Amino acid sequence: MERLADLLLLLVLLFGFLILGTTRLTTCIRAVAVQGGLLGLLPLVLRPQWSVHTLGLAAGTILVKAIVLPWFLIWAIREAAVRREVEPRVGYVASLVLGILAVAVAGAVAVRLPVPGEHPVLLVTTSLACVIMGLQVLATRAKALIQVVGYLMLENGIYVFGLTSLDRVPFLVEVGVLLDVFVGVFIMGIVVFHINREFDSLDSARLTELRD
Amino acid sequence: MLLLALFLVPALGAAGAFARGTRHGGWLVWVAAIHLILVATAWWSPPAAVLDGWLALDPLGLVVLSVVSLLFFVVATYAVGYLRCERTGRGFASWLLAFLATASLVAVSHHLALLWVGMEGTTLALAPLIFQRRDRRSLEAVWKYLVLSSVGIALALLGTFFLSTAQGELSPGVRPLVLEDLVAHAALLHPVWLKAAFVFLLVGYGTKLGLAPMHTWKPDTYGEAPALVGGLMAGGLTSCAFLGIARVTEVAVAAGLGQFVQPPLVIFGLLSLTVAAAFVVGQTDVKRLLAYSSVEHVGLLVLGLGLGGVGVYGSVLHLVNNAVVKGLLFLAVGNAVLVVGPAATAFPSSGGGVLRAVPVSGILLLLGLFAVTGSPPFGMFLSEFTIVRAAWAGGHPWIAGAVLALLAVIFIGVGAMMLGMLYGPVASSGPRARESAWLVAGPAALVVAALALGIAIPGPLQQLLARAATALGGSAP
Amino acid sequence: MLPGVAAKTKAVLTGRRGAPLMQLYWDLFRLVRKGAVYSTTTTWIFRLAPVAGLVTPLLALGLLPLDGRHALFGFTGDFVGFAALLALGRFTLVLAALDTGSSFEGMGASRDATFASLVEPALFLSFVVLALASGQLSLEGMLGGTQALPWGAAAPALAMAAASLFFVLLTEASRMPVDDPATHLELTMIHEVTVLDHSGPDLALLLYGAALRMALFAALLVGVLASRGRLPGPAALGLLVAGLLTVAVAVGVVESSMARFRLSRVPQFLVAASVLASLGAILQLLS
Amino acid sequence: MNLCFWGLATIVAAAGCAAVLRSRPVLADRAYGLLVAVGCVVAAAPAVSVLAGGSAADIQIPIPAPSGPWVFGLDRLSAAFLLVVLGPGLASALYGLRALGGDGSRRGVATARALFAVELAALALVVLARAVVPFLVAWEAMAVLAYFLVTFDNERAEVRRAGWVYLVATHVGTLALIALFASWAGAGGGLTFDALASRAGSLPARGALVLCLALFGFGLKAGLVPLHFWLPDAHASAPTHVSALMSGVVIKMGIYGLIRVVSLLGAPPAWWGWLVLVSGVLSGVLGVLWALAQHDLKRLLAYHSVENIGIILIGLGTGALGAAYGVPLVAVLGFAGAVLHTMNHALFKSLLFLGAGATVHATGTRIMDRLGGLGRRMPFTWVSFLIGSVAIVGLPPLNGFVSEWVIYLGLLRGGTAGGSIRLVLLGVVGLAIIGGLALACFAKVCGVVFLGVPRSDAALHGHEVAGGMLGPMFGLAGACAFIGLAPGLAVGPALVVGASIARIPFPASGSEVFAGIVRLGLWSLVLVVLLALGAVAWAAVRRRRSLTRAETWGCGYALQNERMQYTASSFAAPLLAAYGRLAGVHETHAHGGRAFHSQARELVLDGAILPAWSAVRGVLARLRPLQHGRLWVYLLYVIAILLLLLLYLAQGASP
Repeated sequence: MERLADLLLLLVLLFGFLILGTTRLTTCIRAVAVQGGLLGLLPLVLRPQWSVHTLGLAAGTILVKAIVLPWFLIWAIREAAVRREVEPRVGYVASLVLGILAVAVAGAVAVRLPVPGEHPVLLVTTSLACVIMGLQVLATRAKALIQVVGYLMLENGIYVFGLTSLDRVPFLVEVGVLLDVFVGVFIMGIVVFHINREFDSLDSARLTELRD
Repeated sequence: MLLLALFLVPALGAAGAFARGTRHGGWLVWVAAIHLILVATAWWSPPAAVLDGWLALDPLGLVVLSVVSLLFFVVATYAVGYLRCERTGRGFASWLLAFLATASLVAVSHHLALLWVGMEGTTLALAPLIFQRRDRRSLEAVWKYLVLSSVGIALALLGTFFLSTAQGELSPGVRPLVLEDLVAHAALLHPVWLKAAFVFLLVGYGTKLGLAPMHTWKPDTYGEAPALVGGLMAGGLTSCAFLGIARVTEVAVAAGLGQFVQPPLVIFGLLSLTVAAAFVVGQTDVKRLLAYSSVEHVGLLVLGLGLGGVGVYGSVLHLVNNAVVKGLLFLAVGNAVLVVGPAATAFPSSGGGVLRAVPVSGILLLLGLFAVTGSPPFGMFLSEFTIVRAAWAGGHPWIAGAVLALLAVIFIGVGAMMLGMLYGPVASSGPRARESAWLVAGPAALVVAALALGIAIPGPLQQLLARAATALGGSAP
Repeated sequence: MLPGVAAKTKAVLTGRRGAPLMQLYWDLFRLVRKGAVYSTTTTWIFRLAPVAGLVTPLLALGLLPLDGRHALFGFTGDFVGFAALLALGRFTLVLAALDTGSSFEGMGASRDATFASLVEPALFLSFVVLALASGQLSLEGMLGGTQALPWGAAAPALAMAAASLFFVLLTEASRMPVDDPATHLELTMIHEVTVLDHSGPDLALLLYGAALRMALFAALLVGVLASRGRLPGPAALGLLVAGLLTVAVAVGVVESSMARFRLSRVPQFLVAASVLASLGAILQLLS
Repeated sequence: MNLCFWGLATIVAAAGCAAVLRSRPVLADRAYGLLVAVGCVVAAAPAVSVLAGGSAADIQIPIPAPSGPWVFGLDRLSAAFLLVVLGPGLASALYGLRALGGDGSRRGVATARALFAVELAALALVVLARAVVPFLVAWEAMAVLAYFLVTFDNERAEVRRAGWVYLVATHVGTLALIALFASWAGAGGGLTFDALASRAGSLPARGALVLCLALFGFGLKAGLVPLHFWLPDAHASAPTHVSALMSGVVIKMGIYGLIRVVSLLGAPPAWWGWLVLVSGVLSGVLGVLWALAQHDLKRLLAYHSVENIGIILIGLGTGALGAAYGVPLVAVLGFAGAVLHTMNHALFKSLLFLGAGATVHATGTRIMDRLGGLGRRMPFTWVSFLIGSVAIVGLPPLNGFVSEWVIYLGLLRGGTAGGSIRLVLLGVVGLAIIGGLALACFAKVCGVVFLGVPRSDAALHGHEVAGGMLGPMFGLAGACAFIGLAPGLAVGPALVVGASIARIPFPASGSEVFAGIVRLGLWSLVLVVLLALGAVAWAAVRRRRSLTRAETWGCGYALQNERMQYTASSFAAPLLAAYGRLAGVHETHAHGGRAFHSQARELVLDGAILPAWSAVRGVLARLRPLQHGRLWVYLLYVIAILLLLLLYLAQGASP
């Protein structure tokens, strides 16, 4: 089971790199969707004795992160008829290098951090790396939609860390968290949609009217 | 049971409002009134904790709850007049009530993850209210608000998980992430994780609170949102966010990390004051001005918290004053906007004349100017005086001096702008609306409240504040 | 009669016969018998000025211990009253001048006020020196009284004070080198032009007041230089008269020996007076 | 004590009825005047009894922390300043009834009346308060209401600007006071003045910080150089009766605050006394010099307030030095002189402002070079203004002379005492210079405004003002004369107050002072009698002479006209020339040198404050690009601060 968990986490990281590296918007969204799906599987792997809690969590996660939100974002792209390129502020190669650095830092921190209970080191590494990558995407990508993707990555990373305290964060809270993420991204999507209608571009770099 | 009701009543109210698609404020007022009554009963008979201690009401929570409830009631009465003048999108009322529900949840939840859920809820509930006018500026504002707050709140979630990690292997009977147990067994908390949790929660909730340099969304959002939404944000949202920071500070102080947590708080406070001073001077839009003034006041909040001792009392008192005065200012400005038009908030481009155009609101605004700059006999004077006292007593005369100097600069900025806007000939030609009783009653009541708080704080409130301050490791003067 | 004395000395020194000593009284007599001309613009203040111009120096005279022991009045700190009285007289005089609305009087008034304000510190500083030397706060105590000024101990300081008082006298009595009583070119006069519009009895009063003013300061000076506390009354009075005459002669000498300053240089002269006095004060403080 | 509060309540009631009855102005004004008068008298009664030796019990209102109990008390110091507030306050209020809205214009008048009455009450509470919070509340109420009164005519931009400068100055002062009391009170302990006094001993460096903050905060209100920059504009652009109140009473609250702090702290260190003395001399000389350079009547009077504040501070400094060096007589005389001169200045300065207001009311201009010859057209105003002038110049037989006499005595007693305190004689020089300049200045004012021939049609058509405005002036003039002719009645209580400030029994060596006062009074009487007799006798002499009326002798110039008169500028020219740059005047010769004019600028405000402020703005403006609207950079801010805090965490955790 350990190996399986590591494998999943590795995949999560790889898809993270895919998001950093790809030139196509839809690819980003698909990648983050797959990430969500993998995260949904993780609890089942980490807690072999499946309980209602883990099952529900897995189901909810997969439903929200792997199906509904990606579908919604894709819909937004189609409606908004956005040009498909990512248009990064930092080049692809550079972002990939930064990603590697992120993983390195995360690993370095993770081995030092005293995580209670028996958890694969890769778990903490992945979560921190995802957080950093998410922030990186948020800060370096021009298009509003990709920033949503970055936010999702950030959330995924945090979610992974949440798994370390899976058995103490109660189900209700998990659901609440999921719900909040869902509504948040949903509203973001709507705003993105309107932005596109107004500015006929999703380039959030154009949103510099309000300033001092 | 009461605690659940506090959350459920407005939630159901929101659902009902959405179902009925109500476009007038009567519904709001009723729900707000019921909520207010519930809060009042909580004053008389403190409710017991429910849901295995997830929901409980301690003094600090009660302070925040009462502030939010009162402010919301005032805003609701104002909304009656507002909705008569302005066409708003469907769901305006229901989003407002959703905010009330989530804010109450924040105030009563002692399970920190649940508190996070409520906090995120408040963020999201207000977002749709910001871009009522679906134009470029409001879209930009709401986008920045969403992205920055979401990032912040995400970091706060990470911090919350760190906190649960800090609890380590749970000894039996200890509930995870429940405030009472965290405080009670603070000694057992893993210091590094606790510190990390504090850092992330401070940055996360600090973003929502609008501490510099995470304040950048504030002027845009306050500038574009309808005035009453701005009032709710500056008065209510900040109170909730401060509650979040106060909770983790409480835990850290209980764990004996006071030395660690106080410097960042003080530095954030001074930084916010500085930024506010820099951007208030020469500001050209009143709503943005108020946003920076809000940055100033949240800075004072964390400053008092960081100074400890009497300062904590001062900052809890300042929380109340801030809600009252900010509500007053935003609603009064809102009247100017309703009557004169959006140009009213811009000075010198609009040429002023608000005092002539809206006499009553103009006078209220004038009083608000002195209230918000901490002049006696308004409440903020007392809280700021207490915080400065704490700085001196704590042996930081330079902090006290810096604070007062920055306050002087801020006064010059705020005064020059607002007096310029108030005096002078009437700018606009014909008034679009007239200031009805519904529109002025709320702010007038808030002025009275601000005065009362400055002259004599009611005994019960006084004791409540004192207990809240002592719970946060401070002391009552 | 002191102005007469001064004029006489001057005349003698310049080798003329000069007017008789009592010339001033003759003038007064003549003027009093004359009628008066009043400008249409003037008001009651114009008529009040001569009276004030006479009353104030008289009352100030009452503060000095003429017989060397006691003054008519005299109370602690009365030197303030002394200065204030003269100021009052000058105030009314200046107002009277402005009352006429003529630019010449205005000019004179302006210069008069200017020099007065500049000479005030010198006067007070001299009083300070006296007070320090004698430890008394009333003119009576400073000049008269049984214990004389300690010329032995505080000679330099007192000398300074006396010199400065002499400057003050020259100014207050509007003599050379501050003012030229003999000139008849309006633009250069000060006191003369200030009273230009007064005529007849009023002018008489004013002239007599001015003369009294001079006598007053001369008496003060004498009091400082030769304190006569222990002498019997008559002798003291005699000494006083002698002193007055010498002062007048001195004035005459000065007048004949030096020319009148340019107006712009007068302030320096007056400041010099203050400097002298303050020097005296400092000396006294150091001792 | 309770009586005081009833009086104040009556005054506030007057405000109420001015506000309520605004629909029926005549009735409202009658009731207003009556109530204010009654209120002032009632409130003044206890003060008089206290000065006469009585005592009043404190009033304590229990109020929970953090403000603590509100205490009000009436000791001798408060009583003296209460009279300072109520006397001129009443006069100005009554004067305002005619001056404001007398010409039928009603807009904002009722509000102004109400605010004025409340302002009076606030002033009274300032001197009655015995705890920090009520003191600051009354203080700020006074300051802010004064702002609204000053900007009554807020249609005009320059009035708004003047008011704004004043508001900033007073708020900065309030912040300084907050710092003062916060540093004094510390964390625990009560906020009553008694509690502060009990903690005075434990202050570091004998309360150096407190004293400096007091000199700054209260000095801003009192307007001592160089903190006077707000004063001339504010006093000049306010309605006249407000100027009278501001100049006569409001700025005195700064003096009160200083004295109160000193009396709470006990004997201050010597350096502070010297500081006060020197700043007093500075304010006095520069104030009168700048006044001399003014051509706007009200600005000129405003600068004279700066001068008189200087004189008061000379007294105060002398007293402080006496206390510091342990020379009781000097301490008492100094403080007494300060208090007495405060009272006197309150009287004659409000009198002068009311008189100036009358001339402005009659002619519609404040520029002196456009006035002239008003003595004939408004004789009563002229007389009362003359009385005020003689008083302010410090000439016998009026009150200004009396207080300056007391201060001189203090200075010289300090000089004749041993030790380094003898240097206070510096103050004598200062006072002498001030006296001389003041004489010149008021000779200029009286001469140019009231004497000679009118310089413009406005002055030509000037007319005497209504009795409603003359009455208060006569009242104030009467008070000036009374104190001047019966100095014992004023100096005696003042000396007792001075002793109570210095917290020492009146020294036996002060008997000479009492003897002096009596003879002084006698002497003043003699002066008056002699003048009167002389005038009468001389009138008799004149009657027997042939009197002819003619044009002023123009020294041969055939055609004389009013434009040829000496103007204010030319009158002041030689003096200002003597003082050079200090006066801040630059002269202009128009019409090819045929017309002479000199212009004065406010040295401190235009020369220092505004440039400094624009420099500050420049620095702040550098920060503005931080808010440039680029979201991704905002995100970088968040990340950066997060990293910084993590570093802080790391270095905290490593050891």
